[in-house]
Amino acid sequence: MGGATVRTQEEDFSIEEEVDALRAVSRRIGGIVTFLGCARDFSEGRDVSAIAFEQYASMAETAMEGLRAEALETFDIIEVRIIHRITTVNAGEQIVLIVVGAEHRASAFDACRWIIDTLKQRVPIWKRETTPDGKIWESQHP
Amino acid sequence: MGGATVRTQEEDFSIEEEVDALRAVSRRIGGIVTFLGCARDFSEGRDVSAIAFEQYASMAETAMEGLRAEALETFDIIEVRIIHRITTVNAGEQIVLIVVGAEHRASAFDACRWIIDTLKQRVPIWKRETTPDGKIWESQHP
Amino acid sequence: MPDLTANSAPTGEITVLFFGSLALKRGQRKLTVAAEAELTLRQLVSQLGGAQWHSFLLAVNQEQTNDLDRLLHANDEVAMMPPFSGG
Amino acid sequence: MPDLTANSAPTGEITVLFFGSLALKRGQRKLTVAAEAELTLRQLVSQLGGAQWHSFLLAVNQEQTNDLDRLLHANDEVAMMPPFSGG
Repeated sequence: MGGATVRTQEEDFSIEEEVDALRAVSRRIGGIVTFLGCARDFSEGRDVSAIAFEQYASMAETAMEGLRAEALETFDIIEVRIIHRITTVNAGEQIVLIVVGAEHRASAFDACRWIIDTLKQRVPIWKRETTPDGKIWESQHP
Repeated sequence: MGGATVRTQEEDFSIEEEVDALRAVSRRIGGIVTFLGCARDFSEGRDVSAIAFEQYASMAETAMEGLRAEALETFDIIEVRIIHRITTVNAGEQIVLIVVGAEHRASAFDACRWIIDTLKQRVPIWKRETTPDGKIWESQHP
Repeated sequence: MPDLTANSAPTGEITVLFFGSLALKRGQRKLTVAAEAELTLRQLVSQLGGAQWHSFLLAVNQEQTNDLDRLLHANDEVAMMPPFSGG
Repeated sequence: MPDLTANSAPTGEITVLFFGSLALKRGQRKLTVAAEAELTLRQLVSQLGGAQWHSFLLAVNQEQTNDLDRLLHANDEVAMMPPFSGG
């Protein structure tokens, strides 16, 4: 159930399975904060019908493991799971999931937010959006 | 699937069903932040085996609807769901779920955190923890 | 319950609800009192022994209030509540 | 690939990977170059036309680096990457 705590994969994931896997780690978890990123159908004024993701796999894995380790060291939290899909997703589909469990909610919120913000800076993943004008590589992501 | 956007109930809820119900509202949702509160088996130095929740039902419903409306007005978000169980939960069981969907993640994080913080101040729900010393009403919750 | 207007007190009743630890302390969850003319929230709380309670919150007709000078009327629902501990 | 020590260059090779829009611009995702003695990351990027790229990130052996004076050795894996856009 749920696979490795940190991973990239083609197939979709289940938020319920990932939260259950996290909760199985400790009964001292009182607050769980998740961030789920989905493909919107509208981006920067253009219609978007699909987003293709590419990764530098060996470096992405190391960077994501590093994110998890740094979060566990920095924040007062108990467990972290990070899943990013590497495939072509259609509008409305799931892309990325961060799950953070802590005794208290404040640390879980802080850590979850830090992880998704930092993932965007450190993990070598790129997206190309399909639009009516053809496929365009997104050059940067806020 | 999922029931009303804001509700109290005895039965357990499914985070996946609630997130799916929220996503069905709009394809412009790009970021979803959830807070899930669970019963810990340890609280303030005492062992806790169960928590019984009581509510002032008519006021709780009004207060929760008010929270949702104020969040939708205050933050740049698209949809909110709030579910609180009113029953006796055992250690490890789910108690409360907040789901917030927005175009961008920052607003979803801000709103989700504000809702759970404010719910604790405004919604007339009380818990009584079962411990080895007998049942004790929790007088305040941080 | 008769359909009374606010000014027709004291012929009606006010419902008082107790929750959580306050219900345990009083040994009851609900009572009714006569809606006497010029009855304030402060007087009602005092009559019910509020001075002994450690800390509590008040609501009138499902809305939280700190206004102890508020006049109560027939058919009002007053709630006496310990600090909330949901979530 | 022979098992070379760092000082045995230029007999080995350095692998260069291109990702995202940089792979599209170059029309290739991977190439190898001879591990010449005293070759720096700056020289490698320059040889590959880095001056024309709008903005890019570099990694050596799966670790991001900004040190353009870093010496490259046989068996190093250099990645030339556009800004990340995951999440």
